[in-house]
Parts: sequence; C-alpha cells; structure tokens
Amino acid sequence: MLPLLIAIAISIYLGLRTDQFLGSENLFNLIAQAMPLVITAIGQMFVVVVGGLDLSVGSLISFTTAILALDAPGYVTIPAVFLFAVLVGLSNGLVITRLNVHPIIATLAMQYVILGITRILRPVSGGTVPDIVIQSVGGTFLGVPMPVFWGVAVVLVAWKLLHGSRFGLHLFAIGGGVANGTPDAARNFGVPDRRNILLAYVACSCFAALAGVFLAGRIVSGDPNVGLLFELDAITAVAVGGTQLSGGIGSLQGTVIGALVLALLSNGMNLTNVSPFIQTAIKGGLLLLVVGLQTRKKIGL
Amino acid sequence: MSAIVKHPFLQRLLRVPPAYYVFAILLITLWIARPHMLNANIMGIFIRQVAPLGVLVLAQLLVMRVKSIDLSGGGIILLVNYFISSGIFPGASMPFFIGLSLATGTAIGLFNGWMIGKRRVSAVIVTLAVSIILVGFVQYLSSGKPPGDVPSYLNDIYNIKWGPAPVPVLFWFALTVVMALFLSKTVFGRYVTSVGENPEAAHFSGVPVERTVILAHTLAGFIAAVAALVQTASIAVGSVRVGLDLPILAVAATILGGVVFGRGEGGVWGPFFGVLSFALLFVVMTTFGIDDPGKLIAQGLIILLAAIFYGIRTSRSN
Amino acid sequence: QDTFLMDGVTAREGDNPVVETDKYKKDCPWTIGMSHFGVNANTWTVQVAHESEAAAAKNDCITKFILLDAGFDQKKQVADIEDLVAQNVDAIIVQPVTSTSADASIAKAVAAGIPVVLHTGRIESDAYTTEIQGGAEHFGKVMGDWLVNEVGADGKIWVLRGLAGHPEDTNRYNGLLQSLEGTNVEVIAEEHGDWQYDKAKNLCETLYLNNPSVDGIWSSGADMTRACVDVFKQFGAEIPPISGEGNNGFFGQWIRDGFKSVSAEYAPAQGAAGVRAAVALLEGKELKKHYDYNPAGWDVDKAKQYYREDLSANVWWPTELPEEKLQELYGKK
Amino acid sequence: MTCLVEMSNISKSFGGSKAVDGVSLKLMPGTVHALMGENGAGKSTLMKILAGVHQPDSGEIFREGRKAGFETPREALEAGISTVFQELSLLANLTIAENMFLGREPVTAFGTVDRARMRRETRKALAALGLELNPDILVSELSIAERQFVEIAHGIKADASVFILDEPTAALNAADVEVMNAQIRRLRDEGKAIVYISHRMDEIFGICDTVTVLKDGKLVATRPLSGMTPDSLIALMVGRELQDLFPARGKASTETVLDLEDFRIDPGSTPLSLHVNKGEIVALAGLEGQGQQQLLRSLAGLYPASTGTASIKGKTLPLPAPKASGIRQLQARKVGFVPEDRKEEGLFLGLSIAHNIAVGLSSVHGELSIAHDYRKAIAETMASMNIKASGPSAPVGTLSGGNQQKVLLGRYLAAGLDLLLIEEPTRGVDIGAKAEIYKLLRSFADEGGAVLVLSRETIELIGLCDRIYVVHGKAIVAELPAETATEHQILNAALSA
Ligand SMILES: Nc1ncnc2c1ncn2[C@@H]1O[C@H](COP(=O)(O)OP(=O)(O)OP(=O)(O)O)[C@@H](O)[C@H]1O
Ligand SMILES: Nc1ncnc2c1ncn2[C@@H]1O[C@H](COP(=O)(O)OP(=O)(O)OP(=O)(O)O)[C@@H](O)[C@H]1O
Ligand SMILES: [Mg+2]
Ligand SMILES: [Mg+2]
Repeated sequence: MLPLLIAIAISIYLGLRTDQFLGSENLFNLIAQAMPLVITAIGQMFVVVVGGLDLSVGSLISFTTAILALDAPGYVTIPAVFLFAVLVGLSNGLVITRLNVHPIIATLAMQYVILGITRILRPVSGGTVPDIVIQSVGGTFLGVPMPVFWGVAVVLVAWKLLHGSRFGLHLFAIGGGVANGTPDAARNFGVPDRRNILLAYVACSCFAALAGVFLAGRIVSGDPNVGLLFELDAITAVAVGGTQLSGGIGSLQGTVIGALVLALLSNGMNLTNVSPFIQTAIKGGLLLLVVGLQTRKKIGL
Repeated sequence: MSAIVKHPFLQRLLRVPPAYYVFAILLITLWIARPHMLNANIMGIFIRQVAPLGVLVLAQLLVMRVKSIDLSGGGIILLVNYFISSGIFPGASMPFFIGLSLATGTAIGLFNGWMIGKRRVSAVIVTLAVSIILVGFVQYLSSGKPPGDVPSYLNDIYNIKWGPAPVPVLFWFALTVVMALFLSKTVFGRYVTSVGENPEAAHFSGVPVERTVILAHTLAGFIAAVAALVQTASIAVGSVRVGLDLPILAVAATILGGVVFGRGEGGVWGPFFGVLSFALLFVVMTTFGIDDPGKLIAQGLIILLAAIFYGIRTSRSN
Repeated sequence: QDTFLMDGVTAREGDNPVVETDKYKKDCPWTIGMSHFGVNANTWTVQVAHESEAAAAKNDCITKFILLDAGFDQKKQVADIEDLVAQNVDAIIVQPVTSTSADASIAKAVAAGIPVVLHTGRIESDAYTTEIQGGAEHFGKVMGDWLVNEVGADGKIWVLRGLAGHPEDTNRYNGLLQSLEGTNVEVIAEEHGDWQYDKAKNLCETLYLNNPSVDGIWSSGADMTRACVDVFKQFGAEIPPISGEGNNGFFGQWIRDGFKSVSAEYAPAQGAAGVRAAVALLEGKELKKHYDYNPAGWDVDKAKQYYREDLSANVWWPTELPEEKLQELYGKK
Repeated sequence: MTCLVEMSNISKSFGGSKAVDGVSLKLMPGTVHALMGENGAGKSTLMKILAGVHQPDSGEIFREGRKAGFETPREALEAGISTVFQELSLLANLTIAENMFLGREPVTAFGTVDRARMRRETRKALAALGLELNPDILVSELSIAERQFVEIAHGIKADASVFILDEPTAALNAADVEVMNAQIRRLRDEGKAIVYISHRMDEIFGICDTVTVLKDGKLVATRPLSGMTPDSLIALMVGRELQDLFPARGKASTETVLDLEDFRIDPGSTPLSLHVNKGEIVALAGLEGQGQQQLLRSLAGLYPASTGTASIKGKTLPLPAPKASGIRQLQARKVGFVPEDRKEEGLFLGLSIAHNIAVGLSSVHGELSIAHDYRKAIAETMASMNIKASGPSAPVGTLSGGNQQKVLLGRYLAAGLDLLLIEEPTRGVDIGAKAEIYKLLRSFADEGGAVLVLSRETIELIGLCDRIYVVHGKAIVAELPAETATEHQILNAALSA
C-alpha cells in the first residue's frame, strides 16, 4: 500500500506545485511515458512470482523495434515479433527448467545473444515503423489517446492470467515453494511446475515484445539500444510494487503502481525543473525509501 | 540419458564448476591459434586487465553465499574514482585516498548490510538503489567539478611487475588466498555456510544470522573499495562512467565459478577461474577479430553453455 | 548579414531556406528548454551541458534555462521534450539521442509554436526550425585523410571505434571509409572501445600483444587515443601515427611525447551556439535552416596554443566557458 | 477381489545405496495397510514411487490389474492415488482453501478459479476433522498441528481410491489422532485402500488390518495384524526382541539448573513456576496448543512478551529474551534449544553431518576465531548415537528421518551443555532409534545434565521423565511424578483444569 500512498503524495504535490501537471495533455503524456515500463514490469512479474528473473527483456525490446523497423509490411513483422518473443521465452524457460540453469545466468546470456543479433540487424537507429503501429500508439480513438486503451487491455489480460486463472494460482504456488526452499512442493500437489514456469517466461517475453511494439510506435524507428537497462527498471517497479523477489507473493495492482511511481517521479522532476545533475540521486533515494520501509520476514534477494 | 548422467565418474566431473572447463577450453584454443601468446609476460598483462573484476568477485561471492547479492559495487567504484580524480581533495596523499576509499566502501557496505540483515529489505533493490544514488551523487558532484587526472603514482604502482607477474595480479591472487583461508578456517566462514544453506536452522543453532549478513555486506563494501582502487589505478583519467558493468559481470563470474545463491560448491577458486575465463574470452575474441555483435553473441552462448553443462548435474533426473 | 553562432560554423551552401524572421519573435524574458542526449556519458558531454548553461546565464533575457538529461534513453528524450512542451517554454534545444526517435516529439513542439534548435546530431525529418551540424563523417574523414597520408597507400591500420550502436560512431566510421576508398590501406583490426579509457586500454593491449606491427591507428576520439598511446609507452614501443580529439589531457601527452597525430575538432562550445541560435530566433534575427560545422584538423602547433598545463585532463577544446568557470570546474588546485 | 494397486519387485537406489530393494506390495480395497520399519527402511521412498515423485530403477506397478507408471505426482493423482507426504509440504504463501484445491481447482464458467466453491468445500472438509478455520487465512499463520490437519484434509479429500498417509500423526496429539482415525475408518468402509505409515504402535494396532514390514529396503513380511502383538511386530522390524524401551530412571540431585518464578508466557496469562534439577528429565505435557511450546520458546526469545524471572544455575536470564540473540544467550549459559521442526529449523539438509554437528560447537566462539574441525568429537557422536551414514561428510538430507533426528540431537549432546530444552525428541523416529535416543538423554542426565522436554506422545513422557508438569491455558495445572503417572491421569489433569 505504501507505493500507492507515495504515488498519491507525488501527484498531490505536483498538482499543487505546478499548473501543468493536472492538465489533460500532461496526464496523457504521463500514461504514454509510463506504458512501456508498465507493460514490461507486468511481464517481469510473472517470472518474479515463480522466484525467477528475466534480464533479457531489455534486449528483446530493442530487438522488437529493430524488426518492426525493417522494410517489411506490418502483417509480417508484427506476428514475427511475437513469434520470436515466444521462442525467446521458450528457450529461457527450457534452459531454466529442464537444464537447471540459474535464471540470472540463463537470461543474462540470452540478453547478450539478442543484443548481438539486434546489432547485426540494425547497427544504428533508423528505419520506418509500420503505420499501423504508429497509429495505434500515437493516435486517438473516440477522442481518447490510444495509450489509455493499451493500459486497460494489458491490465485486463494480465489480471486474467495472474489472478483469474488456474495458471496464475499455480505460479504463486510454485513461487511459494521456491521461496521456502522446497521447490518441489507445488509439483507434489500435481501442479505441472516446469511447464508453468516455462509459460511464465513465455508470458514475460511476450509482454516485453508488446512493450517493444509500443516503444517502436513512440520513437517511430528501430533502435538497438532503446531497451538498454530496461530490465532493471522493470525489476525495480515490480519490487517497489511489493512483490517479493524470492517468489510467491505479489499483486498486479502493486506492480502497476510501482511502475507509475517511477514514471511519476521522472515526469514530476521534469515539471518542477529539478537539475538533471541531481535527478538520478533523487530517484535512487526514493527507491530506497519506498523499499526500505517495506520490511519482510526473510533476509536475502 | 539419465543413466549416463548418474554415473559416479561423470557426476564427479559435473560437480567441477564450469569455470574450470571454460578456462581450459579457451586456453587450448589460444594454444592452437596463437601459441606465442601463451607466455607468462603476455598472460600476466591479460590477467591484469581483469584484476579489478577479480577483486570485486570476492565481494560478490561472499554475499552470494549468504543468499544475498550486491549490485552497489559499480557505484562504489565510480565514487572512489571520482574522489581520487576530481581534485576535490587538493594535495591529498596516497594514504589519505586509500583510507578515505576504504572507509567509504566499508560504510556503504555496512549500510547495505544493515538494510538487508536488520531491516530485511530486498538485497537486489537496496544495493541497486545505493548504486543509483552513488552514481547520481557523482553526477551531481561532477556538475560542480568534473573528474580530471588520477595521480600518477597510482598508475605507477599498477605498472610494477614482479618477475613476469604484474603487481595487481599478485595482489588479487593474495587477496583470494586470504579470502579462501578466511572462509574455510574461521568461525565466520562456518557461519556464512550455515546462513547460506538455511538461515532458520542457522538461527536455531546459535549462529548470529543478522550479524553474519551485515558483516558479509560490510566486508563486501570494503572489498569493493579495494576493487575501486585497483580499477582507478589501472586508468590514468577520471571518468563519469567507469566500472558500471562490473557488478553484473561479477555475478556472472561467480555463478560460472559454481557459487549460486546460498550454495558455495565452487568455493573461492571457482569464481577466481570464472574471472580468468572472462579474461581469456575477451582475448580470444579480440584475437579472432570477432566484431562487437559477434562478441556479444559468443559471450552469451559461452556463459549459457557452461551453465547448462553445470546445470545438467543437478537436473532432476529421477 | 549572417547571425554569428560560433567560430567555424557556416550556413550550408545550396538549398538552404531562411527561417521566417519574426515568426518566433517574443519579448524578453524567455524560458528556454534543452533536451541533452546524455550528460553523463563522458566528460565531453558534461562540458556541453556546462557550456549551454553558461551561455544562457550570460544572457539576461533568459530567466530560466531548463536542462533535461535523457541519459541516452530515447524514450526518456521523447518524454523530456513532451514535458518541455507541456511547460510552454519559449524555445527548445535538442541534442537528439538518435536520428529518428525524437522526430515525433520535435514535430509536436513545432506544431505547438515552439521553435526547435537542433545540434550535435541529425534527425531524419526536417520538422525542426534550425540546425547546427558538425562532427560525424567530416570528423572521421579529417582523421582518415591524415592517417592515409601518414601510413601510405598500403599501410596496415587498427580502427578503434566508439560506442556500438551510437550514430556518431557509425558516422565517424563512415568518414574513415570515405578516406580509405581507392587506397590499399588494410584494416587489420577493428574494435569498439566505447570512447572510454579503460576499454580502449584493454583493447590496445590485446591487439598489441597479438601482433605489434601496425602502421597507424584510427581512433574515433574521446579518451581512446590517450589510452592507446599509454599502451605503446608501457611496452616501450614506438607510437604509430594515431588520430585524436581536442582534449587537454591528450594535448599534454601529444606535446610531451611528440608522436604523430592529428586532432579533429568538435567543440563542446556547440552547446553555447545552440543557445545563441535559440536567442536569435526569439529576437527575430535572420537565421538559415541549416548550419554546418566542418573545421579542419589541428596539428600539434595549434594544440600548443590551446593546451593549459594548469587545467585538468578533462577540458575539451575549443571552449567558450569564461576563465573563472574553467578554473572552478577544471582548476588543478 | 482384485487389488487396487500392486507394486511388484520395486527397486530404487540413490547414488549407489539401495533405498528400496525388490519390494512387492498389494493394496486391497477396504483395508488399512500399515507400512512399518526402522528409520531409513525405505517406507517413504516406496510410497514416493507410488505417488510419482520418484521413478523406480526396476519393477512394475499395476493399477487395478493394468500396468501403470507415474512420471509425475500429477499422473499418480489422476490415477486416483492421493498422498500425504511425510515432510510437511503445504505452501505457506497460499490460503488454506488454495492449498486444499491446488492442482485441481474448480473453475467458473468464465474460466476463473471458483473461489466460492473452494471456500465452501474447504470449510466442509475441515469441519469433518473437527477444525474451525477460516479457509482464507494463509497457511503461514497456522501452527504445525493445524498444518498437519490441513495436509490430511487435503490428502483424504481427493476423489481417489488409494490414500497414502506417511506419518500423518507425527505432529498430532492423542485426541487429534482419534479424529483422524475416524476419517480413515470412513474411507476404509467406503472401500478405499489406505497405506498408513507410523512409528506409534497404538495407532497401528488401533486402525490397521495388514502390516508390511521393511528392513534395509527389503521386504521382511506382509501379515494380517490380527495375529500379531506389538512385541512380535517390533521383533519383525528390528530382527530381535526389544528389551526395554525406556532406560531406568536416575537419581536427581537437589541442585537447581533452571528456575522459573512468577513467569508469564503472555503478559496476561497466569504466572507459573517450575524448576529443573541437575540429573533430572522434566516433561511439559498437555493438549496441543496450550502453551507448552510457547513457554519453551519464549526462553529462547522466539516469543517476545514473557515476563517474570528465569534463572539458570542461579544466574538470572533477562526477560523477555531478545529475538535475534536469544538462542546465543542461552548457549552462553550452556543451555541448548532443540527445535521440533528439524527440516526447517534444525538441520542444514544440504550440508554434511560434520557441519551440522560442528556448527553448534563453533557458534559459541567469536567470528574471527579459528573454526576447528572437531573431527574426534564428531566421530564419537556418530558412533555413540549409532548414526547410519556413509561417513561424516554425507549430506544430512540424504539420511532417513530418524538418523536426521539423531544428528540434530548429536549437535547438542556433543556441545557439553548443562541444560537441554527439547521439543519432540523423537518426532518421526522408529522404535529402535527411539530407545537409543531415550538412553542417550538419560545418560546425559546421569552425567549431570538437566532436560526439559515436551512431546505429544504422553507415553514417551511418562517413560522417559522424572517429573511431569501438565500445562493448560498457558499455566501449570498439575505436577506429577512420572513413575506413577498414567496417561489417564495426565489427560484428566489437562481437561479438568
Ligand atoms: N494457454 C495457456 N496459457 C497459460 N497457462 C496455461 C494454458 N493452458 C494451460 N495452462 C496451465 O497449464 C497447467 C495445466 O493445465 P491444463 O489445462 O493442461 O490441465 P488439464 O490437463 O486440463 O488438467 P485438469 O483436468 O485438472 O484441468 C495449468 O496450470 C494451466 O493453468
Ligand atoms: N532424495 C534422496 N536422495 C538420497 N537418498 C535418499 C533420498 N530419499 C531417501 N534416501 C535414502 O533412502 C533410504 C530410505 O529412506 P526413506 O525416507 O524411504 O526411509 P523411511 O523408511 O521413510 O524412514 P523414516 O521412518 O525415518 O522416515 C535412506 O537411507 C535415505 O537416506
Ligand atoms: Mg519416511
Ligand atoms: Mg520418519
């Protein structure tokens, strides 16, 4: 709940402090600015809940923009992007569940590999993104900017998967076992754990690809570096939202709020003209504060 | 498949941390492709390149063995580098800089440890946040005074050789020996092993769990400051982004060396060879003229294959 | 009569429309916003920020100068520009992170009636109001032409590139390729040193130990040249001809060690030029759409004129920072 | 009548040692089949093979006459085989209802998990076991006994025809066991087959029809229980007659080791006093959850709110004991606290026997002192306790439950302490090992130690101890000499309070 309070506190402060913050233009800006992180963080949450981590999402986002900016029609590149995301998720998941590799190592390796491929495909930023992507991100529908619809759709889908299905419950069960040092616990209940973990990584990759599509629409080009360090922001958002990195405990609303807190912070510091030389330190300090006040039972990751 | 995997001899082989295999394979590759490079002088220089990483890995493996992680090393390195290169302490002597750096690192480590051990905050987030704050702090400071030169005596020390062996390499090696003895011969080492395996049971058997975690992080901060000094000595200039990718590389090298969160099968030497593997990997790829994307892909695949090889051992074959 | 922007900056020849005078004219005081591509990439990018702030501080009409740092993050730059538009600043200066990522938000700003000045990086659209462009191919070619001349038609060279994926890196490299065209100069090693001292040092050590015979080195600048020279000195080897960039530390080394080099010019003072261009637009002065900044390379004699023993290694030349600011930021005491 | 399950010639080894060696077993409908054997005999392993957790190295399984093999627990479940595992395995981060339905959640028409139905059925299943728990509370908030009940409820709720209960009662007291037995009888009467593993003779003879005895992974015999006596069963298990389960009582001195005065477990509870003398083994008896455990644990700082005075050998112990260092504070006064849950709180399962014992010897020293390897002490402990393992470097996790328990006790016995506070000294330990543990505790007392022990097995307390305090409602309601005490007397004291 603390993150929510912080989000509200920042909003109130900005609302009072600046004229622009509550303007509809800025609010829509804010939604659009936060959306890639919201989407990626939601994806990341799937693997964090099972006690994993996915460091490859940043490169996958860059890769997605690079593919979309290839000189090919959208009906080819958009499905291709998701196909590739599924492949990445599958291979992360297989390596982790079947070959017993630590998630940090497996996905770090994947991050390098995808980044390498992306650099070959698109050494520097450029290219043109299919119109449909640009329209679906930058346009409006019934007078409401598209990012709002993205947000609603993503949250609904994620809610269904995490909190409204057997799949989601199973993820929490698996994570609970992992966090307790009994990784087989869920399996002994008849939960197909390896398959579900695999699917969690696939879901994570697919959300990352979705974030990539959104970003491609926003920067209207492909870029090999656009997703750089995004994985850390996503993990941060997940953790700020109260999800335990050891697995098993967390909520979707927490993650969304976590991502919003980070976005609000950047937006707020820009609007209140905080010197760029100090913005980074403030961001880190707030992160420390939010997480520092959430104490847990267990020591560790 | 599973029958082969269960064979005792293969089991023993698979128990060896992957770092040793990677190192051996890279050494053989180099021996075939560039035999002239396999001489002590040349190798010494290559190994010297990773000495800062090697020192930082000692910090990382210590905290990883108590099921924690420390990502703040990048921030510490940057801050120490800034202290020394910015001239905000005009005319300061070498002992002053060393003392200041070590004190800073230790204080940051203590803070990390307190947050993680006492307040039980997520280690990933705390140390990441501390790193962000330190980087931000250096950015703030450098807006008032950008970093400049590193005192030349530091660089001179870095370039001393003892026979064919560069001093930084010997220093790293010595530090690794000390750490190995420390972990295997002291009660603290036994505490570390216990906490890493099961903090709850450790508590019930009289291990001061919080204190162990705090101490591990404090030591890690101290060691990160040592790594920062080595890194700073290795370059003649101050920089606004030095060493920021070291923590994640340190995690990779540590895991490659067989130390996974809580489990410490590779001991101290596994990660040591993990770092050496990274050194050789870089050399081999540069030698073969692999370009940047190729380097990334090869680096990823090698880490992955090594980890898979190691992972098969523990895979649930039943 | 052309408006002065900076030494070495000239209006582009050929098709170069004049910006509608008076279109952006506004009464004093002004608020100017700047979206920097990344303040903390290296000391050069820090200095650009300082040059911009100093230039804005010198002008009494600029009551507020908002500097935002994208940290080389395209999405943050898009957000930064949007945030500047939302604050209704009078002019926006953009150092684009990439050639396309900021296009849409720049178009948004211009549509909102805010002039946009572009420098130190091209974009693919022409939505901006005016641009000052230097570096890039020209920079790489200045170095490349000099090096080809030094090593002869069939020399063997190493190529030290900057940050992979960065447009400036690719463009400088393309400049080199233009110089190499039609010669037999052979590139025997090509690596990315990210413009950083530590990376470049490790690279040069590795390359040297691999095969020390090389006729010349094309270095994409920043701190890499110094690192590579240090490596040759460390091995007691003769330093081959190597290209460099206008950094005080490098100048000192060049002057002391007397190796063959050229320094391509890429002034951090472009930050000040950007502010001047924005002011010119707000004052209603006549400005062209495109300005080029293609200075010749420096030899060691010119470097000696600029080199300052009393300042730290990380000042970049030429600068417009006032003396007291130079002392404050870079003074060794 | 066809059998529901036939296991034929099953073998399984772990890293070279045979855990199960050519065992065959038939489960008939409408029977409760006891599986007996010493610790490490292979009972759990055999059942885990049936439950799909382990794959046999050789042998076949027939389900209602058809050949079957279960690759995963899920497949076994789908084949109608439901298991309550020996190790507690509930997921602490989920609610009771979620745990009850995990792996077979009902879904609504929208494909979402049908939580209302889960809640309803959970409440019903718990009520059948006499439990009134809110299905929405997290399992992490339950006591061990409650968890055990939830686990049993989960295991017997399934729509299965074969039920495996691997030591379901290890954490339960007599009254709870009776509740559970009623359920087992109901299942039996419905024609299901039940495998029942326990080390408690009274339970075996109370509800089982047939018994299969394993020894060292091999089948000893399968017999109807009607023709057997506890003694003949023990003889089958250990291969010899067991002379005396309990050692002779010693002579207590009058020197007080532990003395509690005006001690309140909670600030609001009735004050109590107790003392333990040198050479004495003293018990805390009573019904489940009456505060015995909380009393013991508050001395170790695990419950924060205790008040009063506690002294050890005349020196006062500050109360409430600090949470972080309570155990160490006891240790410094030569007092050991042996936790009940050996898997979570007691042992380092992945580490060697040597480490598990040495850690207790090391932890009284400062961080920077040299860590001795205590090779001699460890070897002596392993020998005197008769710990069955390949050597001191064997990971404790590979030992059977009983041997694990011995390693845990060994840690404290090797440390040369004056007083042991023990929860459940023989949880999940076979009868032979039990006798050994009793003997060890008695000789510890005879050599001048003192023991305060609590257990759910009243017989054990009567046989082992010198004096018994009966605890009820966080207060001591009776003090009895063990020699003359009876189960009936103790239960009476606990109930009439
Ligand atoms: N398309 C999907 N996306 C995500 N998760 C899925 C999907 N399909 C199945 N799962 C998950 O995989 C696991 C197995 O589900 P599945 O539907 O295959 O079970 P089942 O064989 O039908 O079992 P039951 O008969 O008990 O329903 C569950 O955890 C389920 O939530
Ligand atoms: N996962 C495992 N890995 C290695 N060895 C094992 C494993 N599980 C059991 N064993 C070994 O197999 C043998 C049989 O163990 P099992 O748990 O079946 O005994 P048990 O009869 O259930 O004993 P207890 O009554 O103590 O529970 C023991 O020697 C044990 O050490
Ligand atoms: Mg068992
Ligand atoms: Mg047992």
